[in-house]
Amino acid sequence: MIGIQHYLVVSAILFAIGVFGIFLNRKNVIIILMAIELILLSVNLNFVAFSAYLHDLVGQVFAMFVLTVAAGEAAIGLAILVIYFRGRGTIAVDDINRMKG
Amino acid sequence: MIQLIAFYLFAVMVVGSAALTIFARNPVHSVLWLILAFFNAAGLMLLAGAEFIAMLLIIVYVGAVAVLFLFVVMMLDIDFAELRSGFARYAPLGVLLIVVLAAEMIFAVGAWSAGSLALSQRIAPTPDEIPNIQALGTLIYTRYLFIFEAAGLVLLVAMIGAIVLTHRARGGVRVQNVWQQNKRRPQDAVRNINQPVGQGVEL
Amino acid sequence: MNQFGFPILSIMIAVPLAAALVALFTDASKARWIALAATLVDFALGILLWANYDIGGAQWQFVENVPVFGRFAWAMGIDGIALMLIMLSVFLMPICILASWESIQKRVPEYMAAFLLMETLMIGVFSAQDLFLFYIFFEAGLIPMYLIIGIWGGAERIYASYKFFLYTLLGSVLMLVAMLWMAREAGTTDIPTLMAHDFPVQAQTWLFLAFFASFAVKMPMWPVHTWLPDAHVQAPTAGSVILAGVLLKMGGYGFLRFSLPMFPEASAHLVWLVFGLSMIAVVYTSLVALVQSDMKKLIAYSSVAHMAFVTIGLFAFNRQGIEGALIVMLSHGLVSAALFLCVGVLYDRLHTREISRYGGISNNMPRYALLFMLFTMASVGLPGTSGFVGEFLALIGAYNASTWVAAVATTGIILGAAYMLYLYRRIAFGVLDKPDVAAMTDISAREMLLLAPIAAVVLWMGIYPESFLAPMRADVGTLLARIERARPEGDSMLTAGKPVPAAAHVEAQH
Amino acid sequence: MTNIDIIVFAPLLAAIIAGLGNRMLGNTVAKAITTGALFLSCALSWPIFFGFLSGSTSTSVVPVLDLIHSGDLNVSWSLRVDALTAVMLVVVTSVSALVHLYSWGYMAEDDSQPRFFAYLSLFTFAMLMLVTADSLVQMFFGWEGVGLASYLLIGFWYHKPSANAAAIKAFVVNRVGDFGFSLGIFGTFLVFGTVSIPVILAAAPGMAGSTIGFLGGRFDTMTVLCLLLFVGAMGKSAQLGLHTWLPDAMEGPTPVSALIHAATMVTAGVFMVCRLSPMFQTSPFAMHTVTYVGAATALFAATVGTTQTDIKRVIAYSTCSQLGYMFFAAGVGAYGAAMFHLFTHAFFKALLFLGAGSVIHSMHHEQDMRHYGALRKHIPITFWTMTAGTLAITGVGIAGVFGFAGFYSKDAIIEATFASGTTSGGIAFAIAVFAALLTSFYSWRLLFLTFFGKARWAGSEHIQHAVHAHHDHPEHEHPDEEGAGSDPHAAHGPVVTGTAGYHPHESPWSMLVPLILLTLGAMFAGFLFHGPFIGAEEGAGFWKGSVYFDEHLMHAMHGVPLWVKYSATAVMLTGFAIAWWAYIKDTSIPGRFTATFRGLYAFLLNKWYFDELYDLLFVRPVFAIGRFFWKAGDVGTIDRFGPDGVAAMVVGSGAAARRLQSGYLYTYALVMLLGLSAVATWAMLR
Amino acid sequence: MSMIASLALTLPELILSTGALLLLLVAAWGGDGSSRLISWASVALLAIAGLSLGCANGVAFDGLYKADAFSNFAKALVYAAAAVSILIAPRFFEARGAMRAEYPILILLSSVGMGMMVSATDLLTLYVGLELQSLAAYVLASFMRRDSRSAEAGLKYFVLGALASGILLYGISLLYGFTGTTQFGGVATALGDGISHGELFGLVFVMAGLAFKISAVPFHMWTPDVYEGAPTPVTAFFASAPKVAAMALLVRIAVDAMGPATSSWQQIVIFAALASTILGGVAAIGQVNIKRLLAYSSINNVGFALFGLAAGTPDGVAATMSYMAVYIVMTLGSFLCVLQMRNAAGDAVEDIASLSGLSRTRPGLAAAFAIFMFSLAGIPPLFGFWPKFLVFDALVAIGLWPLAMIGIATSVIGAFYYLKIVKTMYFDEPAPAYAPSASRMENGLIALSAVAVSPLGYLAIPLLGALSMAAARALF
Repeated sequence: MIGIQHYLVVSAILFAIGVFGIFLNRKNVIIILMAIELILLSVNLNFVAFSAYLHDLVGQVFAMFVLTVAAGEAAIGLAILVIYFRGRGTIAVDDINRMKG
Repeated sequence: MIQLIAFYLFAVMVVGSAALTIFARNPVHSVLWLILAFFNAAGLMLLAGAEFIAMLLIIVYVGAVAVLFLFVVMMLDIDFAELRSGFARYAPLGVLLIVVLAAEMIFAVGAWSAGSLALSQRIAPTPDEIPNIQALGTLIYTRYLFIFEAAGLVLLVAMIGAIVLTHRARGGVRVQNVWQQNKRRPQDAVRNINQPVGQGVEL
Repeated sequence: MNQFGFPILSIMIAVPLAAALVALFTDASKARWIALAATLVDFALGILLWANYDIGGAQWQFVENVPVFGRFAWAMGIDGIALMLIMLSVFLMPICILASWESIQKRVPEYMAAFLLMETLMIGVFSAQDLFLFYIFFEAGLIPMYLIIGIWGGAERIYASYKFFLYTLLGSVLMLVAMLWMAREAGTTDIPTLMAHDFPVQAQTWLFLAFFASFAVKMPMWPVHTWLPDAHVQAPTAGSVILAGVLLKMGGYGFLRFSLPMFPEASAHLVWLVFGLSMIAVVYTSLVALVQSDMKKLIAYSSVAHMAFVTIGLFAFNRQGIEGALIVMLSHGLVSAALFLCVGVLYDRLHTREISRYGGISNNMPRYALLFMLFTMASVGLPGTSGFVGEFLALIGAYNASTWVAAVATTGIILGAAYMLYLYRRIAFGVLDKPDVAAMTDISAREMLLLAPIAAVVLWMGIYPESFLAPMRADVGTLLARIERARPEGDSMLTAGKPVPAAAHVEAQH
Repeated sequence: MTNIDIIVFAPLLAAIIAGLGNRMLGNTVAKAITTGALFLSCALSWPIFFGFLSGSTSTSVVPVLDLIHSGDLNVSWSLRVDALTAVMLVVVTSVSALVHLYSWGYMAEDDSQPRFFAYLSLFTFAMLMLVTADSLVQMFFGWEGVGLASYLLIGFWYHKPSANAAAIKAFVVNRVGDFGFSLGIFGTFLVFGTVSIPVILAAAPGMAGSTIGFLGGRFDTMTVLCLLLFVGAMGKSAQLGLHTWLPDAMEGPTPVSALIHAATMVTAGVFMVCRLSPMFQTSPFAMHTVTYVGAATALFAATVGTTQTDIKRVIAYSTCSQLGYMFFAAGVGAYGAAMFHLFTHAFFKALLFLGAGSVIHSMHHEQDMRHYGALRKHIPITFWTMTAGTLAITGVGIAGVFGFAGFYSKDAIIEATFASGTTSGGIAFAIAVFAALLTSFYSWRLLFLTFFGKARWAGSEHIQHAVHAHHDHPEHEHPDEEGAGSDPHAAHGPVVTGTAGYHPHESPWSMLVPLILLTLGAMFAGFLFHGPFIGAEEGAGFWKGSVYFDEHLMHAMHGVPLWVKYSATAVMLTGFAIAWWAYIKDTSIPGRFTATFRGLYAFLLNKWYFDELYDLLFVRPVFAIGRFFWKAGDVGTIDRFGPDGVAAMVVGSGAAARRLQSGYLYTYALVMLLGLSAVATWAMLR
Repeated sequence: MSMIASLALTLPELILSTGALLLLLVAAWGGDGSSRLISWASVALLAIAGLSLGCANGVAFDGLYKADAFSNFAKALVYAAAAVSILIAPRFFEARGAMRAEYPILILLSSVGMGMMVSATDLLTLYVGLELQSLAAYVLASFMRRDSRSAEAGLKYFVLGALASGILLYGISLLYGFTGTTQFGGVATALGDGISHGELFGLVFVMAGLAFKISAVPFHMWTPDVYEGAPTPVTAFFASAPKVAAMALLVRIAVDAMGPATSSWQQIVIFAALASTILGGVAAIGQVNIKRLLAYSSINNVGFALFGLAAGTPDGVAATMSYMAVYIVMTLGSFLCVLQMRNAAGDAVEDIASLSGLSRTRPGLAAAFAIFMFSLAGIPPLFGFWPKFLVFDALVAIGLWPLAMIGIATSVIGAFYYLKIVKTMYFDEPAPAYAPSASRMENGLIALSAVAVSPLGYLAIPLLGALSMAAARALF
């Protein structure tokens, strides 16, 4: 069997990429939403890996709920994105700074 | 051995496609890269023996979430040429932070080993005799029933939220009212007249 | 324990509070009368209190203790020192109300309510017997004073009110931490018990400094005095009166009630700090007062110098010093209040505090000039007035502690004479050549009613201070017994020498 | 015997009535009440004095009130009457009563007479309180009380800026003395544990030789205490260094000068030293210091007195000088002589001042002697009384036969200094003799300039004003001399002569009666009382220990060589001769003299430049430092780096924090990540 | 334990969720016209749920959920805050024609999530409860969907919230992997056995994720923007109920799950507390928008509440909970006042300058606002002083008095901007008057909360002390 560290490293890298996507992105918000999905994916990988190596199902149960919540989050995120776009006609991250200070 | 090769294949693919998701100029491409990442992650999970989660990932994420993304990207009618690329001023700082954080995370998790304490604390050890999906199902509908219901509420909130936010009552749309139609009687709609000739019809 | 069948201290606190609430919901004229009535009732209660105070009786009298707050109690009780300061408060309050009778025309109900609230809090501070109850009253005074300065103040009122509020707040929050520590350490919040509690010597220094931060600002001591001139200049007359008359005394009261009895060792170790700052204050602020062109600022700076006598006296660690400090507190409460009232009388007529705008008013305002002269002299510390008794005792105490301190502080009597007489000369003397000044009328009956009682008490205290010293004597004794063990050695260290053969002198003496 | 409380409180009562009644009461009533009270006090005082003279009265103490009671410090107010007090009582009440009477006339045209009389009575009360003091604190009460009254009276004409300035100067300079006095009291209390004078005096010898820490050094206890107390005496008695207020105090009405700044208040310092003489006796160093200070003052004031032109200032410097005499007398241990000179001086100096006041009154408030002259005929009574005063101050008399008051007392002092045999005594003796020469010179100069020679009134603005206002003469009688005016400030330059048509009138009787009565004092006080005061045997019986009475010194004093005895008379005559020569015989001498010794003359005329020096050393720096502390200290440092600085810093960091809140998502995410990394790294490395 | 018994323990959540579902049906049937009815029904539901608290205490679902004094205390606060948030909404939204029946339902569902948060004894419950609350909150933040500021607020809140929950989840996964369990008790056992780097990272990430929810520095960046952009009733809700829930959750996980590793997180909490009080105070000074200012104020106050947790003692926890109790009264009162800020045309105004001279145009409102401001600043005798007192007392009790000194000194910075509001209302010349208040209910709520934080509040100290102490004791 593959060492769990392999999984964890992959997951850590995915997490890093996800975070990277959030704060280095100046293009549009959709990418950010996708970066969030990547973060959640990395977490799920972690859970599954731990679950497998601990021989414990809780990790998988957790992962399942994370998936559920992630789906809900995506729906709401996109809904907010849509109304934002309706209001402002743009989803460029640079433009989202009407409130500051 | 084949497992190892498969793992590295999936691992490299998932990392690569994740990176491309972030860096792709075209959001449509990003979504597609994301889908690829999901597929490969599912592969990794399969390798770890979590069949149900792996399938769920493909069904829910690729089948629903990613498609939703794609749908929204299309719907928003974004002028792709306008989209700016490039990074923030403090990209070096950000990269440094990410690298440090990732290194620390890898360092932290690198020392994992299943200690006796951790094993003794398990709540639901994986049963060997029943399939993964059945074991999970048993667990979700018994021990985690409360959470499961709560997850249902989460989805309900998501639904309400999505509807509240995006639903617009469109004017000018004619809708069928079956009850009205059924209620209608011939005498309401038809008028019998004895039309004299040459006088024309009053409409 | 209570000499009465009713909780008189609580009632004294409640009367103005209730009146404040009522005043808020009435019109200007009614509010004035309500405020006057309430303060007079409190004054009457104060007299009752004094009359029934058993000199030489129990240390704490009129005690009430209702543990209604769980963590701390509604604990009230006074000793002679608190009695005197409460008397000062209730004596000055009706005067403040009367002083504002005509000069305050906008938002009168709120104004009166603020003052009545102030009275409640002042009495609370001096009668609280619970550490945290004290703190609450102590701090709460910031709110009405902030409003008084900010709403009814002069042109720079906002800066002044902020400075006043934040300065004093910063000082006192540190004290709170020390109080928390003390309550934990001693396991009680009861001030009398704490006064007898021996805190570890190492901790005392920190505790002392924390309390010092609060009281030094309140006092105010150099160099944290700069809020005072601003606050005084901007505050309305009655605000200045109450600020100088009572609020500054809270610092001295705090030193007396907390710093000295609770941390005697630390007080002794840090006496150099107190003395040093006080010495600087006497000289420094007196010199600054000398060059002021604004009457109120001048008197405000003089307050800083006078309050330095209080700290000097208190930390002399002997009876004369402490009793002197107490009398200085009372005296300064009266005299500076009266001086601010005097300034207010002029301000009401000419609407300026520039000294140079006045001159020669002895001609057209002789009665005013006489009273102003009396208060000037009392401020200067002329024998026969209250100012002398306090300063003299404080300095005699200081001399016992340190000749340096006494010598430097005594220069205050020179400088004090210089700036006060210089002020008086510029206002009251000289040629009456400014038409608007010449048009000013002498003080009215109402203004006479404000100043005459203070004048009477100033003379009373100056000629027969025993009335005021007697109630406090036993309490000073208790304090002295408490701090005796830490008393630092003075620098005089008299050593006997070889007396001149006595014979010659006996011969001469016969 | 217990009339002492009436003596002390009658003036106070009168002062309160007159002061508070003020204009309601009316001038006459107020004047009558105060003057009546003073005459009552005076009438009751003399019997006490005579009682002590006859030995029928003994020391008594009448308690009045417990003033301050604080631990060991027990200040009670009680009226102590002993021989020393009795001397002061008669001096104070007599001079005061006469001055009250005198003021009826002198102040007749003033609008605030009740106030003036109230002040006068108040002063008298304070002075009586001082001299009856049984404790140092009570003495301080009176000390400051007379200071207040002095302040009020100097500034009585408050519309005059110079009067106001002089009043403040007097008060503040006195406060400098009080600074020392206070410290002295503090120290005395520390050493003796009491402020009761008899107790202190009894215990003082026991403290001799002990040491005490003071301002970081260790000194002889009694020296420290005596010197501190002496600083107080210096301030009140205008001794060199703290004398600057006295000449300026002449801005007050002349009766005030006579009462306060000649006869009574300024002698309080001498009184104090005498009262505390057993203390001073324990410290030779302090005694020497007193001697030197007194001698220096006597010399200084006498030299300055020779050049002044303001009639009152001359007398003021003369007072200053005579006070110096008293001090060095005390300094050599001749307290009896000091008190005697105080006693006689009170009469003749009050006389001189009142006489000067009479001159001023008749010359329509002109005070410059350069505008006097030839007044002998116009105001004869004033002239004769002043002549008597001059004879008294210069010490005219024939030993063993008769002498004016000053003759006895001044001679006694000169002899005592010689007899003391100490170095300081010797120096004091030399100075005393020289100062006596100067005294004689300036006293006669005053008399000659005022009453002899030609009338020089025309140069006076006051006179001119009076002539135009009252006499309404259309033309000047000496128009030609009008233009001859030169710089009126050049002291002995050519002056305008002529009467300008002015006719001086002798003062009213209310002014002349006091003059005459005082003349009697100036003539006979010395002759009558020298025995009890300075007689070797008689003195001890009179003083009864109320001052330290050194019989040996008194004996020695009477046994000094003849040349010493006659030195005073000799220099007096010399001074008279010089004055006569320079101001009667050849009036050009002063001008030539000043032209020759321009520097010396300017030095003296400007009073040794003390005022300028103090202005430079104290007044200006104090204001400058005050302004510096205010602007650079409070505003520039404390506020700038304290509240304002902190506030600005907080507001500034608030602005920075708001800039960080840029509104961009990626910034927010970055900050979160930064926090996370920082915490994680910290946790890892810990 | 049987399923029924477990369900009985979750009675408040059951009431709320069932009620919410029913009301959702009503809403679907009646449309937006039924929103008032639904609002009142929701308040009634919250009241019933509140009354059902404390009926039974114990652990449910094999350790997923726990009803104890602590959760009851927190839930009572949460429900009260939620009820007020519902009550103040209709008038606000109706003025803009944006009242939707879903608003109270979302709040109800969010309350269910918050109930789960405060009762969670398992990381899974924690997560799902948190997300239930958060998702509803995202929607609420952008509830004024035609208002681009509201949408922007929702977007920012969502993105950053998702990032935070990602961080939290990552931490949870590490904790799970390294301890082998998701139960708080199990985690505590494992941490007590020595803390590995993985566990430490898990702990740090979980803390960071929760710090976001309570908007502690440096995870506070969303707060000002979201508070400003969200509709005012929603802002009031954000500032109160979720804060309490998240704080309670943080307290419970810190004590229950990470208790043995106190030394590892204590300094993190101290840092966050100090940073929050300072930054919250400093950044608020230049604000011109009242809601933004209150956002910084909430950051500032959370910092103070965290001091209690930093003490790590029962006293400290009780102090933190007392703090939250008093804090929600003050903050809701303040937002009620903000709701009254409507110009003559009836439009909401949010700039502080418009408050000028309020004491003369609306003395009662100004007085109440001033009371809240002084109370938030912690000036005695107002009751806001008391919780500050308690947290610093807790710090001093464990010898952290230097920290208490610094912390309390930062409260002076806070006083600076609270005074600014008072100054604007009392010292400045009057600005155009606001529209007269029309709602007796809102006035009543303002008066009630003003009285509660007035000195009369001190009379509640014994009760508050006993309840919060019982709550704290339940954790130790």
